[in-house]
Amino acid sequence: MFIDLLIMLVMAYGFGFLYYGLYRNISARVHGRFGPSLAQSFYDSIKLFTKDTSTDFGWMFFAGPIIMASGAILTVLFIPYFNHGERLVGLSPYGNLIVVLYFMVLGPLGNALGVGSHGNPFGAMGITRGLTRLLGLEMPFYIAVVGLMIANESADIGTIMANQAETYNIIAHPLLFIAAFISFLGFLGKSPFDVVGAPQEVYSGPAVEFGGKFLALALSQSAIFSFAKLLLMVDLFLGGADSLWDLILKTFVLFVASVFVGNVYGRFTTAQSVDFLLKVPTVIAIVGLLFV
Amino acid sequence: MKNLQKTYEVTQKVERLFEVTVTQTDFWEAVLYISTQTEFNTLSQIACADWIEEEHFLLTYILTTDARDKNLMLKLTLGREYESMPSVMTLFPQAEVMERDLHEMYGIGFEGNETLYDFVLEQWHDLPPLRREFDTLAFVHEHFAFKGGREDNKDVKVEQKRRREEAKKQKALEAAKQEAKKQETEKQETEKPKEPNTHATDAEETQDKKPDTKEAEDGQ
Amino acid sequence: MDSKLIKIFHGPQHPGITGNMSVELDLLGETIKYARTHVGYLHRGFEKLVERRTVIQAFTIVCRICVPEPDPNEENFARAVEGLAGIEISERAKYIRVMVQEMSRLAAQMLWMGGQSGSIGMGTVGQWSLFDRDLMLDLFEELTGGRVYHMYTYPGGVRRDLPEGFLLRLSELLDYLEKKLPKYDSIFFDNATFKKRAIGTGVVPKEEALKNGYVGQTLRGCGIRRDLRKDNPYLVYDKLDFDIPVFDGGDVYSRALVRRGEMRESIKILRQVIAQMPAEGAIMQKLPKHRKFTLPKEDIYVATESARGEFGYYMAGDGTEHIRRMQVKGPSLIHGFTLLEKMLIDEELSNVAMIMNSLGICPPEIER
Amino acid sequence: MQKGFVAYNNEQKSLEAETEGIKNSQTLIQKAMNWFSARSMFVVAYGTGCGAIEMPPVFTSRYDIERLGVVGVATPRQADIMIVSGYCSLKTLRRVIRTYEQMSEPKYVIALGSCTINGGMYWDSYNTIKKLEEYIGVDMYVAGCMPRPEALIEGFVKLQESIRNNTIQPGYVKYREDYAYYQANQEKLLGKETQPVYEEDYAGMNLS
Repeated sequence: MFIDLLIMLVMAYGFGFLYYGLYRNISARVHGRFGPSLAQSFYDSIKLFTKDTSTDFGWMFFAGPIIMASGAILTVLFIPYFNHGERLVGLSPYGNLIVVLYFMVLGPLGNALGVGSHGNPFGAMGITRGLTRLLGLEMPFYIAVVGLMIANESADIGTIMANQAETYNIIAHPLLFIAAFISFLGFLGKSPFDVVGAPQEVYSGPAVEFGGKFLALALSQSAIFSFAKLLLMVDLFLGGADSLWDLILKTFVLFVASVFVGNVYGRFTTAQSVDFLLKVPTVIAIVGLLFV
Repeated sequence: MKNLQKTYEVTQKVERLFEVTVTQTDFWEAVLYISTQTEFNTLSQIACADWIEEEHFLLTYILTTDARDKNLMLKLTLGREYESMPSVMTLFPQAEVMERDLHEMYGIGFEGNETLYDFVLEQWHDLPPLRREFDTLAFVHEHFAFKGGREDNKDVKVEQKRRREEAKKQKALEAAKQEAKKQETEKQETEKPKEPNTHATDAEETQDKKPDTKEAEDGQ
Repeated sequence: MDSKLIKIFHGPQHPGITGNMSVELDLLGETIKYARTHVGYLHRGFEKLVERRTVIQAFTIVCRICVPEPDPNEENFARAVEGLAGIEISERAKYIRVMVQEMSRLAAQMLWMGGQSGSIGMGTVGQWSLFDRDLMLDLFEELTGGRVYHMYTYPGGVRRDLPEGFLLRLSELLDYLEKKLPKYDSIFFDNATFKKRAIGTGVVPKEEALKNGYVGQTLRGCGIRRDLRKDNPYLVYDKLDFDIPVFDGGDVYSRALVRRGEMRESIKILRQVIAQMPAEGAIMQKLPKHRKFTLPKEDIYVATESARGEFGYYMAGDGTEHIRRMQVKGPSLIHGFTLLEKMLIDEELSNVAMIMNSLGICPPEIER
Repeated sequence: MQKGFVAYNNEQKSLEAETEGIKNSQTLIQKAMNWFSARSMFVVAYGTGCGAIEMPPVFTSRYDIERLGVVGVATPRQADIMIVSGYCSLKTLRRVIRTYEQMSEPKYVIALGSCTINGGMYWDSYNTIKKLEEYIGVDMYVAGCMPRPEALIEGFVKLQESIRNNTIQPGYVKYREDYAYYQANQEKLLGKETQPVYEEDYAGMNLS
């Protein structure tokens, strides 16, 4: 059991950073350049762990990244990796989709606590933007998830996965998938919803005072968290994975789709993105809900 | 244009560039008249030149038309002793920043402009830097250190003069030396045959001199 | 003063600012209630340095006044000195100068496109356009020896003749750019997110535009057809056939469309220059030796249409080999203060970078 | 031989002698740390001068410095390297010092352009500093006006090599150990307030 959890975490960490490296490489090719090596993100995170920290804003500031990281870790532990498998199911038998959704919000809240204590206006602004955006993201995503719960008459991720043995939910409930995918883009923090850390506007937002080890922790948690979100999407809409290769393939396809969208579109303002999220995907999700 | 020629004496400088000169007391009247009654109704620059020999600033208001096809230079002279002008902000809002610039660079006051605080300089306690009496080279040598290898960092003209004089002196000295040597060798020749050592020292001396003259050329 | 306001300094070390300057903002939430521009981070005292140097020595430093497009500065300087010293330049030199101006305009617009798209988080456009700008810089390097600073437009003509086959390579690059520009349209100018953000943002009121002395795209973006190349033609612009693109929205999007049109017009002008340029002729007039190159005690004002608007030089000689006074007025001087401080009020913080980019504010020419 | 060049050569020799001693005294962990900090560099590109115009080409598709693990970040807190791109005016120097002190160690400085070395073209200007290493620790100079993008990349490669092999005494160590010297220089030029004062209130408004 414990070893299982450890493997899950290490896999999430590794795949998260690998995908981040891939993201940088694919964008580089879109830009017409060579791009960094695949392992560059690992180097970055290891280097950041060896750096000194020059800031001291009280213990609350230190607690922020830790709460963030624990939110991400708990999320990933409650999502099963494989379809009806014995191994790598983590804590998912003890929890369900609702618990996962709860833990997904924990990260940003922890971030808010930490960032609030350093008093940099850009950080506060970034957090405000993040929470505002979360409002827009959650609505369509929750409606889509509730739709799935109603369709499967269960809130257990394992059951939802098992029920997709014949047709994937992406085919059975395409509208729900579209709504969930749009808000998934936002959850990943890609364009056009990357308002939180926009360097041209709020100076990298919540991370403005994070340097060295805190930034490393923040990067690691974001890598783990991104992989957790990918997993959740795969579990809910693509029928989960039968084998490791299946897992890699499905998460990769989903990931590449999000990368291309992010590379082509610019950034909305906060108001525009919330407006968009509350209008387009929410309406799609509600229409999808009617078909369930 | 006709309106302008009726009231003021207009000279054409080059194609599409005209000039009107007024006195300091007439300035406000003139600028008011020109901006409202003639086609030159927009300000595009306030230029200022420091004529320290004649003890005045030459202020030039460059006005342009709506069609942007002609320019008018409205000139006036102003004393150098921190005098002030009426601000033209009420006529042209863009004058605010130009006047702020001139105030900082020359110390000219503009009555009616309330934004005459620091513009590009921060905590500046010296003379306004664009006045002719402000010596930037002296300021630089007082405040900054140069990296090694730039000891030749001096005013080019003074340095050239100094080097020329030095070279002249050197030449005279050498000529005197050679004269003395000649006399000596002449004396010695009468006694002994020539020594090779004297040639070697001569060659060294000329080599030593070379970089100096070359550097003076570089300094230009 | 309302104590709910947050004061932030947008810049000078900030990725969303066009160069080394800062805007002091008072925010209510993310809405700007008060804005003030601070400059001076780039002040080198050019006008003082010019006074200490001879005319020809000063020629090498004027191009440093505006980094993204140095050529309008050189052109202005050369034309002012020619005007004061009474030098007429040859037809061929005029054509070469027009060519340099338009090449520099194209390169500057490419750089602008990178900045504008970067300000709303579209990295891809910037990567492409900076690559294309670099191709132009390669041609500049071949022509003048310098990538960024050219020191080419010399009083009395131009410094060197064209290298062999240069016009051919230029027209090949123009072919390439003509093929590339529609791609920029589809990824940038017609992009849904850019339209959504840019339309209706940063509006310049048409009635105050002329009176307040705004220039360049700011004027043309609110429907006023003003361009020094047509209104007060210099060099051989009156012999060339080109249009001035005008859009009347007055917002960021209109200004972007104006620039988009100008890129095509620049290509058109360059094609005409290649076709019409006289093959023979002196590129340089005979000048007095540079220690004896004196200017009379006169003054003059010249102006050039740069990629962002009118660039004006006031120059006064004093009968010696030194220039008594050279005063520079770039387009950013008015745009960065009078216009920006007024325009940012009640805008969102997210739009600051976009508005500054669309006005083309370039701090080094404000403070010289 | 001229006086200045002799002094300069001596300075160079003393620098080289100093670094040879450090070279062999690093443990395996230090070696690994050095390797990683050479392989991954976060840059805060403070466009202090003209050099800022050659940074976009370096970071974009023509020269693509991301190949070497060099990435731009927005805030100095996250950065390892500061590029001082060109001359610093006095007003900028205050901000540069503040930015430099906000970075967490190990941190390095690349000074771009001749004007950071000895004033370059602006050697007689009253408002630009002539020698950056008097005020902050500098690790690598890239000469030229403007330096080509290739020169900047070469500077990065050289800096990475020297970090990996530990052949230089980093500027931040000098800055920490000789802080009194640097501070005296800063105060001589800038007065007591060597960092920007933001309480100054122009339009009569309070920050609170």
